[in-house]
Amino acid sequence: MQSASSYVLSAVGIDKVFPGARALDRVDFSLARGEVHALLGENGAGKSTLVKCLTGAYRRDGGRILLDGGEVDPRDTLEAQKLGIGTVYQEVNLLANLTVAENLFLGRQPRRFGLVDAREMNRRARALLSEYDLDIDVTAGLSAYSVAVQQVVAIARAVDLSGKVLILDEPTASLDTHEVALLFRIVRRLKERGLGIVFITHFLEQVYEISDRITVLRNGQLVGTRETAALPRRDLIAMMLGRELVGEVGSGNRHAAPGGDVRYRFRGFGRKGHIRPFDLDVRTGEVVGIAGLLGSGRTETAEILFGAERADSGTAEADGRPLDLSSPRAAIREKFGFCPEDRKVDGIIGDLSVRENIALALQARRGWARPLSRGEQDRLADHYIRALDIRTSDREKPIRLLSGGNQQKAILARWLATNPDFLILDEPTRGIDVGAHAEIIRLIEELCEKGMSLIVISSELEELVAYSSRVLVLRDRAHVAELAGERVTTGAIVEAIAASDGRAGT
Amino acid sequence: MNARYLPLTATVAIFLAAYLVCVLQYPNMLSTRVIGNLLTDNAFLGIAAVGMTFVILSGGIDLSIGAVIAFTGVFLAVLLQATDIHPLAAFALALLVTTAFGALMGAIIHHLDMPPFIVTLAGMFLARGMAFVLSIDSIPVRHPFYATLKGLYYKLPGGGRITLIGGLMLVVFAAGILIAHRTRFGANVYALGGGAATAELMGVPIGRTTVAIYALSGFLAGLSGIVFSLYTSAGYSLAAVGVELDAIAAVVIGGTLLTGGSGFVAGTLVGILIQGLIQTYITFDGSLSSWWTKILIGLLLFIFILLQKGLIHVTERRRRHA
Amino acid sequence: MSATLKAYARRLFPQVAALAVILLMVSLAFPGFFKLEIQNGRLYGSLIDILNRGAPVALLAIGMTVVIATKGIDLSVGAVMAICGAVAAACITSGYGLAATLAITLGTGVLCGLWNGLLVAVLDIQPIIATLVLMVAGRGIAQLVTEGAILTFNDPGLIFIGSGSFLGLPMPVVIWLVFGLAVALVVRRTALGMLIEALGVNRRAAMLSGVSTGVLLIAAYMLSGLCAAIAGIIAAADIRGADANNAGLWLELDAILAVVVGGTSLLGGRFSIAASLIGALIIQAINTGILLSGFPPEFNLIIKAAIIVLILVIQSPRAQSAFVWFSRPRATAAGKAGEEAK
Amino acid sequence: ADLTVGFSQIGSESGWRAAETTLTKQQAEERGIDLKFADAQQKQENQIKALRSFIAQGVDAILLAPVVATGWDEVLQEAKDAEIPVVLLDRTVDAPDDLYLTAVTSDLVHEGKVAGQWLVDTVAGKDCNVVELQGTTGSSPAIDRKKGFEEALAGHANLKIIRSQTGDFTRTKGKEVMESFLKAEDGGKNICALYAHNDDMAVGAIQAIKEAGLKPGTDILVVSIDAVPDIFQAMAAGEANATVELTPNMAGPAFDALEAYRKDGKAPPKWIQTESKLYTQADDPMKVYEEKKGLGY
Ligand SMILES: Nc1ncnc2c1ncn2[C@@H]1O[C@H](COP(=O)(O)OP(=O)(O)OP(=O)(O)O)[C@@H](O)[C@H]1O
Ligand SMILES: Nc1ncnc2c1ncn2[C@@H]1O[C@H](COP(=O)(O)OP(=O)(O)OP(=O)(O)O)[C@@H](O)[C@H]1O
Ligand SMILES: [Mg+2]
Ligand SMILES: [Mg+2]
Repeated sequence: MQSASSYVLSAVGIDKVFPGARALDRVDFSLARGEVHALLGENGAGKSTLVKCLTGAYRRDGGRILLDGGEVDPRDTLEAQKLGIGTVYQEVNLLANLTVAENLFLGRQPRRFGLVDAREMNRRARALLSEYDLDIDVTAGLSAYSVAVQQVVAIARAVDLSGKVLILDEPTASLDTHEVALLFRIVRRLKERGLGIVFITHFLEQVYEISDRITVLRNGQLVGTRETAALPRRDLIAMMLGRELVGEVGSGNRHAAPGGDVRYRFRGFGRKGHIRPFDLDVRTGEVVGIAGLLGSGRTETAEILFGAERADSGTAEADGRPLDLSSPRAAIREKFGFCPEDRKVDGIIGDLSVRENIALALQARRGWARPLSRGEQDRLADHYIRALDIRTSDREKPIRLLSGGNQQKAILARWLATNPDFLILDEPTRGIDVGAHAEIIRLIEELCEKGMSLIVISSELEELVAYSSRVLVLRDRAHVAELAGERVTTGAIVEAIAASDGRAGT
Repeated sequence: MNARYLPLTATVAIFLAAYLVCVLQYPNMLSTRVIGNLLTDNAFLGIAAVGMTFVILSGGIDLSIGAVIAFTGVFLAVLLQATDIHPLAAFALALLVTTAFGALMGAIIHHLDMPPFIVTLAGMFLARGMAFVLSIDSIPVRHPFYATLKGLYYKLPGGGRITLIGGLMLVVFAAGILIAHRTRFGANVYALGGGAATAELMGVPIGRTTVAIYALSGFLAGLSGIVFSLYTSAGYSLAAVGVELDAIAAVVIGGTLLTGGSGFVAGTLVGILIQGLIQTYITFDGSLSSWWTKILIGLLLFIFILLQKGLIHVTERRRRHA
Repeated sequence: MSATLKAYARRLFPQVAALAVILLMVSLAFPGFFKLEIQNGRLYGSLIDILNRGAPVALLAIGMTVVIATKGIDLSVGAVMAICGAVAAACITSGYGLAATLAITLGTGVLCGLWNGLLVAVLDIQPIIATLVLMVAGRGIAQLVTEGAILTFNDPGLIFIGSGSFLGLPMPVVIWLVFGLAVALVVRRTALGMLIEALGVNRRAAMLSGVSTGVLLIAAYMLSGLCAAIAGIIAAADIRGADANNAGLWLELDAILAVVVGGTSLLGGRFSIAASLIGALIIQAINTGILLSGFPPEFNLIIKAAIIVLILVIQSPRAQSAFVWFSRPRATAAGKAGEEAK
Repeated sequence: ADLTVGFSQIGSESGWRAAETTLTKQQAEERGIDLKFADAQQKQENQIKALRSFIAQGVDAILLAPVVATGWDEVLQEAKDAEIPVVLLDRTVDAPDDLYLTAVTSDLVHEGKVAGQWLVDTVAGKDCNVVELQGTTGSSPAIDRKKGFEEALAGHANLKIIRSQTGDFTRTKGKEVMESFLKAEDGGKNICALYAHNDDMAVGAIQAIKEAGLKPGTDILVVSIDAVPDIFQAMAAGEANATVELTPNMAGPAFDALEAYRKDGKAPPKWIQTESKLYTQADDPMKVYEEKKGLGY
């Protein structure tokens, strides 16, 4: 293979110990110039921790880092940036209170006469983002944009910062196929320029599409590094999980609409400025998928169904009985559940333990005067930690210390614990590893069989197709198409979105 | 207009409306005298509030400024009384001390990872305690240079004056606006307020920035102390009690969020003027008892905040539906 | 069960240790410090003074802890103390019975809390500024009631609350102990504690999980108002008069300090009422220690500042982790990342 | 009203201050003066602002109860330039005396001296340990009343101030500090007399003495300053021994001087000193109490 000197970045024997958990155990990793190197592993395997050790966000407990053959020791991320390492950390790590342009150029703003030249900065920001087909107002606050846009901005910033190495920790988790394609185009271009690129993801198709080599971690240990071309998918999964995976996603197909009656009926449901009024019927035991481009109003549909935003028109009924969906609390009383898209802002209660995070919604529904006993909480937490395979050293660990995917599972557990009749999942499998992915989809199917109705929003069309009996397509904050039965295929969905796209373009 | 300027615009609009109401009731309030007084009388508060704005923008708080103002006053008075040092040298010395004091608090906040509220509360005790130790008496300053400085003013038609200290406040505000919006340090302050951990991941030197922010606040509190010393020609250890709360109120009325990361230095100026206006109005009225004065101040504060909220809410709604 | 007890002990250890150190320091400056004797059927001594004089701050700290846990702050408690003291004195002197007086006074405190709560929860005004309104206006309201004078009273029942004793302990001590225990129990034996913590850490996520954040917020401020009312009654009963001008002046800062010394973060979330109560005792121990030591009053503030800094340095996360061997190389940025989930 | 007078009051930090405000308003009303009242909430800067506002409004005269002695030159000069006479109430300022018309004040040092002299006379040569409750640290009454008292005690070796702490002029702090004095001085057996810089602290301290099982007024002599109504009740009960009056009616003489000045331009003396009258238990305290209690203390 390559000689040692051709490695732009190599790490030898990296150790990282957290109280109660050994996150990295003598991990070796090397990144060649001009290669895309996928870093894979289950949730909690230590991928993000390795990245943070390499970029100085964490102090490692042992091991050496070599950049261009010379030993480096970045003390903080600023130093890593100066060394030419650009990083997109997991979760969007940008500042919502700054403008898009300020986020892009923080710490390296163009200056004139010693003062920041805002006009020049905005100009450059627009130029930078145009490479990603993003034509947005860069002087607006970042918080005005969806997670996906923020993700693109984060990527643009990191790419612009990276002189030698670009590290992408789950950059595609909230991106659509279109954005992913754009990203890959840029990655390939950087690769040609001789950059080393580390790419972390749970989407195996993307791994095979873009990466040259693969390194797999499991439980903080290095399993091995392989050439992508020489590693079949089955073997890769076995490497990651340490076992064979039975029944990966994409097998089961529930296109046949379930025979149940329409249970939930929404008529003219909508809210000015958020989502155009729409009609929606959901049967018992049915999964309705929602597809659309970024910003098409999927999340807004979910929020309005759950009462997080109050609908200002239309009616909702269950079995002919009117529903009160004026607030999340009211919705929960109607046995609704909602697993939000942005887990950091809307989902986790960072300082509370995994146990409390799982018990929270159930407890809130019971009211403060009827506390779940500690025993019950423990049982609940243990059950879901096992059922969803949440990797945590113990259930009392503050949830913010869990890996991203495991946080996602804990939020899902929170809602499953309430045993809802109507569950809305906004990007439920984002950042979840293959093993758990299969697990969750199995769970969804099981829940449906038990009579729960589900709305699932996902950018992964294959996943949507796999378990939805109907798929709604959104565009410009309006429901524009509904595919049912045999028409629920990726092709048809893409077509429906594209058709609307075409219309929007004219 | 950009949505980010909404709170600022709302505040300015409310100030102008309130001023109009006052003038309709007391035409005298339009005199240049009142306007000049508004600047001169609030100069020390305004200067200190600029520092407070930076601190709050970064997500912190500085409770020590009132005590630092008092300390600076006593320090100058004692120094000028006991030695022959020129006031300008004394000013420089005082600024050095207060800046170092601020930097020390910043260093403690950052390196020991302690909440600013408590560190600066201890700083407040310490600064006032130091003032007491220097002297519990109020000490007049009789240096001729003070008289010279006070003689510098720009006379407005109608008897009003823009005094040196009033002008200085405007200069400090201008400088503050420049620093906040046109320097990398300013951007780092906003970044820190948006989230220290995220800012650190983005490569903001948070340690250096934190120390600099509190040093700046200390410097401006010291400058404010010098202004206060000029304003009263004296040093007094019980002076400027509770100024920090007035400053915080001005900053918040000016549209800055206490959670950090969002707001404007210019807004603080309007906040100061609004508070000054409330006070002037109450004095012009002159019929209120001590207790009704307090109640009215609270009430007017409440109304201003409410108006601001309402205005922002309505505009945002309209924007959304447009 | 013993595991929770152990966790509890670990949580309170720094506060208890700090208190012990301060008491020792005071006893060095003043040898008779630990002397306790029975006088007129009640315990008498400097230690009892600390418990007794600490009563207002301890009571305020109870409410303040809960408010701070919701990521709020209540600057108005001092003014509410003044209002409630004034109301109590006005009621009792105008012929209401003791029970009616107490009911009206406590009701007034709760009402003040309700006002703050509405401002914060419904109008969404930042807590510090929302409560600043009542902090400024409240003292005026109290003076309106007393017309600026000290409204004295002679009702033995009301006076008993300030200077009577029960089981050998001064009434104020009994009151804050019992009330603190009661609130701590209610909060921890029901789900309130957890819901409040969830609300404080991430209000939006808590709301989306079905927590009635608005009601909880308002309740927290109402509790704080109630605490201030009790503290106000005690302060008035103590001097047999309502001093609207000075009752509770700047006590809000002491209460906040007590909560922080007790280790509850001003960023909301995890809280411990017991730790705050110990924090209040620490502050009172400093105050009493200064008085006993005989230094001239000019030095009071410096001594206080020095001791507070010392305690906080010892309690600071950095210093603590320096004690713990395995966390020698520390996590930097990402370790704190969760702290600002907005 | 033909005369508009601005009155810048310090604040309302004590009963005495409230009484002064009440009496000033009463006096103004009786004389048909339009009084513009401004409460400064204990802040000098607010007083300066108020004075400037008065000048801007063009009042006919200004009453000023200055919170602190220094720092008035500039604003007084402005008033003078605007030909508005200023009368100082209750405390004087550290400024050239041509900047104000006159000052109606008591002599704070003298008050302390009267209290001290009473104590010297009462103990008559016996050894006596005195504890002192100071006013707010740094405030001029605290400084001057301490000074006057010490002057009176100078040369009397039998009288010794053994402890001195601030009680912030309040009852609560007076009580708390006295409690610690009692603990620190052998349960109070070591203390023969208490000197408090105002009556409120004395009232608080009296309660502390009683709760410690001692008799105030007998076991521990109590002397204080201000002569607010409540101290007369205590004196009637034999729990306090003496107080030095600081009259809250400063406005009466001030208005007299102003009116005379306006009528025939006759400048009054620069200092109109009010009486610092000593009251003891022998002065029929109940009667004085009845007289005083309606005055808004
Ligand atoms: N600050 C911390 N304190 C304690 N434990 C931590 C901390 N950060 C991470 N961990 C633990 O280290 C392990 C590795 O986490 P890491 O975030 O690296 O996983 P990951 O491979 O990135 O997973 P994912 O795919 O879910 O993002 C996890 O078990 C996590 O709980
Ligand atoms: N590509 C974009 N260009 C401009 N604005 C966008 C874009 N994407 C999203 N937004 C803005 O972000 C807001 C939030 O979008 P929202 O999250 O509701 O969309 P979504 O359909 O749920 O998309 P996703 O869940 O994939 O992020 C939208 O209202 C829109 O104004
Ligand atoms: Mg990760
Ligand atoms: Mg979405």
